[in-house]
Amino acid sequence: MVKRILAIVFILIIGLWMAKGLDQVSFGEDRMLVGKYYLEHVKEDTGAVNAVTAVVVNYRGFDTLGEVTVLFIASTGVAALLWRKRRERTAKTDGSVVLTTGAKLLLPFVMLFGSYIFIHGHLTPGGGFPGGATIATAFLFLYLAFTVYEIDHKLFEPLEGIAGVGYVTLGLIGLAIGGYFLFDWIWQSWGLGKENIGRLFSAGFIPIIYILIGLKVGTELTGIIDNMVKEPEEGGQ
Amino acid sequence: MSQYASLLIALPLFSAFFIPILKRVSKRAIMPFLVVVTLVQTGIAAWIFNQVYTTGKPIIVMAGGFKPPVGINLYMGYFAALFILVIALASFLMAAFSMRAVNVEPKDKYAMLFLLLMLGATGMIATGDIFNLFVFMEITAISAYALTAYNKTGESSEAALKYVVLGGIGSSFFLVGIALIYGSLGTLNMAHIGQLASMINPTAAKIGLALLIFGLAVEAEQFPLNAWAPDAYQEAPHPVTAMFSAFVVKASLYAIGRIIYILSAAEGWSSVLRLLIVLGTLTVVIGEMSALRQSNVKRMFAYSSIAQVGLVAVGLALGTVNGVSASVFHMFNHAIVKALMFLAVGYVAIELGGVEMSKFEGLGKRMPITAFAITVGAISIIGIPLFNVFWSKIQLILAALNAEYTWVVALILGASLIEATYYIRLIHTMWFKGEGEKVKENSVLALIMLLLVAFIIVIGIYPEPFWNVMQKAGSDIFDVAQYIKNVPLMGVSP
Amino acid sequence: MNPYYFASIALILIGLYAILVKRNVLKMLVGLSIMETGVNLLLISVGYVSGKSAPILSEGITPDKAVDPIPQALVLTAIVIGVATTAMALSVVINLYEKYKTLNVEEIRRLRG
Amino acid sequence: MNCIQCVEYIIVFLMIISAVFAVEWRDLLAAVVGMAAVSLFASIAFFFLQAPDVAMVEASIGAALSAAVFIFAIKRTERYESEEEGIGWWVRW
Repeated sequence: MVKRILAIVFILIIGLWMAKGLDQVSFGEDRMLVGKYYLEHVKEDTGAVNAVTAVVVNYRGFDTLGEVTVLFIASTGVAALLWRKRRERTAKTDGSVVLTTGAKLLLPFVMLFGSYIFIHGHLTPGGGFPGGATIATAFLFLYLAFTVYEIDHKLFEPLEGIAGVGYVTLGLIGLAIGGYFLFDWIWQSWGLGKENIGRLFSAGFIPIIYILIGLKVGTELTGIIDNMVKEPEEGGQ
Repeated sequence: MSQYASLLIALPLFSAFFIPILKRVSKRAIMPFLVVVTLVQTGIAAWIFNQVYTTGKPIIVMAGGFKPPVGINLYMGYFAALFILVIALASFLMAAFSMRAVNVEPKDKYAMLFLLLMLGATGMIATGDIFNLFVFMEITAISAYALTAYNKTGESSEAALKYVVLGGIGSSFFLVGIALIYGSLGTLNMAHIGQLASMINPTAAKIGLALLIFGLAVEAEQFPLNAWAPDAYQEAPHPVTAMFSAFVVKASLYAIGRIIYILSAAEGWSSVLRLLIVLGTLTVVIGEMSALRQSNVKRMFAYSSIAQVGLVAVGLALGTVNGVSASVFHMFNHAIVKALMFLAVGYVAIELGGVEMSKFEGLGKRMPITAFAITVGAISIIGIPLFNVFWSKIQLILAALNAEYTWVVALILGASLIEATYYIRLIHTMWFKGEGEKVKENSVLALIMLLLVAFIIVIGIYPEPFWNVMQKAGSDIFDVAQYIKNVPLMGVSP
Repeated sequence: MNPYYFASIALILIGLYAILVKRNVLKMLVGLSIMETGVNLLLISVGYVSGKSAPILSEGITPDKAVDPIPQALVLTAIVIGVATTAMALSVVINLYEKYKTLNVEEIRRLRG
Repeated sequence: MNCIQCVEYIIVFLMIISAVFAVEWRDLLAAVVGMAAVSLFASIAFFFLQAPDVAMVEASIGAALSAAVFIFAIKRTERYESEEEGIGWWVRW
């Protein structure tokens, strides 16, 4: 009990400290510096309407590359740690009728919705990450509904790799054409789609990258789910 | 042409993403592929090193073609060029060692995580943006969690769990620090922060800086957030332990130094230096004290490594250019020595099946080259003249005297004394106790060990050219005005 | 103090409390997750400008009417990193449970000294 | 005080309450649901703070998938937390 009180006191000190720092950063005040530049130049620089997307993919593209890598590490690491010689699904009964029919029926629509989200990332809120997560949700439903269901590993693992390789290759093409890594060559060198800002075919390589990210995030999250669901056979370590 | 330095980031990423495809073709090609990739990486790093040190100008890589602070830039100055080479070289040697040392499946995942650990440390050293630093720190940290638990024993999972929990706390603190600094300056680029540092609110700067240091202290193994380190060092696969000690820690230490000196124009900044010097001192004291009572040799080396890292932190916090240069020199020397020693210990563990003190009895007769390598490393780290660490300890002492921190001198000397106690005990056990059959030593590993030993002795005998390089690297961290001038900032100002 | 700042600091502290005091490993990870949510909320509220709308510049929203896009981009990254950490930690916990048959950290203490 | 502000206060209150419950409930499954509720309320808060992108990501990745992964982990370990409490071991050396 004494230890618990000590911990609470310690935590309160940290909280006070943070509050003291935050007191200097008043809420709701306009302190934009670099952010203002982004908002003013986003349309001519990248052709995207959604400034967050432009910042994520274009201006701070390195962060996103790193972010995709982090998720890749997580899926690789989970697969490495849960790797066993033989594993299988252990659930005994299928889901209820509602779940099984629902999962089957909804699968194409959820996939379609996920693709919609990541293809329209430069126009509406969303983008590759929620889109990929939506696709993974469709597979999560399948895992919940059927006891024997398993994804096709021969397809998913290389797909994950190909999406990642594609992303880096796009960046390297930018290096070759424009002289900078992750340079938006479709927009800035070729000027494709300059006339339809705000419509689907614009914003340079943002839609292409978001499609790759969506595929990658979807396959990675599905892989994590797959590894978590399958358990080692009894005695088959 | 200089933009091609971005291949340093692109190559490991590309290779790591390529491995799942390669696995479909041939599983046996993966480990050789790893060695080849790290070799190419070393080549690129050597080219950058040559470029930076002959022209004297840093290489600025601008991602996406946007000038900082709008885009993210990589800054490869004297320090980064040097340590990127160290990272690539250490990774290459450890990749060669991995072919022998790693027998647990799935090896393809191991290769991917290995490459991404290298990528994360490279990025941490090269980046010029604090949030990008966070992303690379997480890449390093998460691949380190996975590699720590890679052996899938109970102990390794336990070590990894400690690491994950502490790392999670650290990254949250780091993000709060970023929020404070961004909230009061409106920019994330390091050079831009340095330019605006005199205008920052002192309270926000102090608390934000302290939070950033606490966030990085997990990876940099500073007390009180380093409880994970000995466990993880003990239980990780042997090449990974060497990589942790050789460059993962160093990358975070560099990040601490860089962030601190970037904000040196802020008011009330020196109190943060005092915080770091206290943390470093406690790290040294506790690390050495714990090392003294270890019977597991790998764990003993881990504690010794923590103590050395504490010395580096103390040097960084002295607040003078000589202190920083001496710290950089110590980092460099320590990277070489600890890479050698963990390599040797790992090799002993593979051949003799354990790293308890009793396994080292008679090692001088059983595995003479390995025992020789450990001996040279131990003598060097104690700080005997004619070995490399001697010079960096001397420089640290001189810098402390100049900065009028007399007790730091006592700290360094006392630490050396304790190190001498436990390392001489180990050397005694290896050469003068026990007997055993001779084991045939792997020629590639023996070659690597002898190479590193030669390096230690060369630096020990001719420290001057190396010290010149280190002084340049140290002033690269310390001289913020020059750093700001080197980065081509575009005119975004309030 | 603003409710959002208050909420984010409260979430960080509640998460930290769970990590420090609870002995169940999964409970600690729940705490870590809550802490990350708090940090994300803090970053977003730092970027908020009162009276302005989301940074999607369509249909009559000019640049001077939008909030700061940078913290939002940062939080997108931070959320994904948080989930990656959580997944990694949970697979470590699963391995741990297979070996030790317990989730109580007091009983998982083979490494010491 | 206008109505939007009322809603903001209610959301903040609910978020903190569900965080406390998530930490205190002994049933881990319930705790995970509490954690997902925190994420869900946070995503509504993000919406009020004019960050729809973040709200979407938080709702889909932060709330749904992370809770799903937690639940799978609980299924493979155990569901109830034992009674005792104290300072954990990683604070000590």
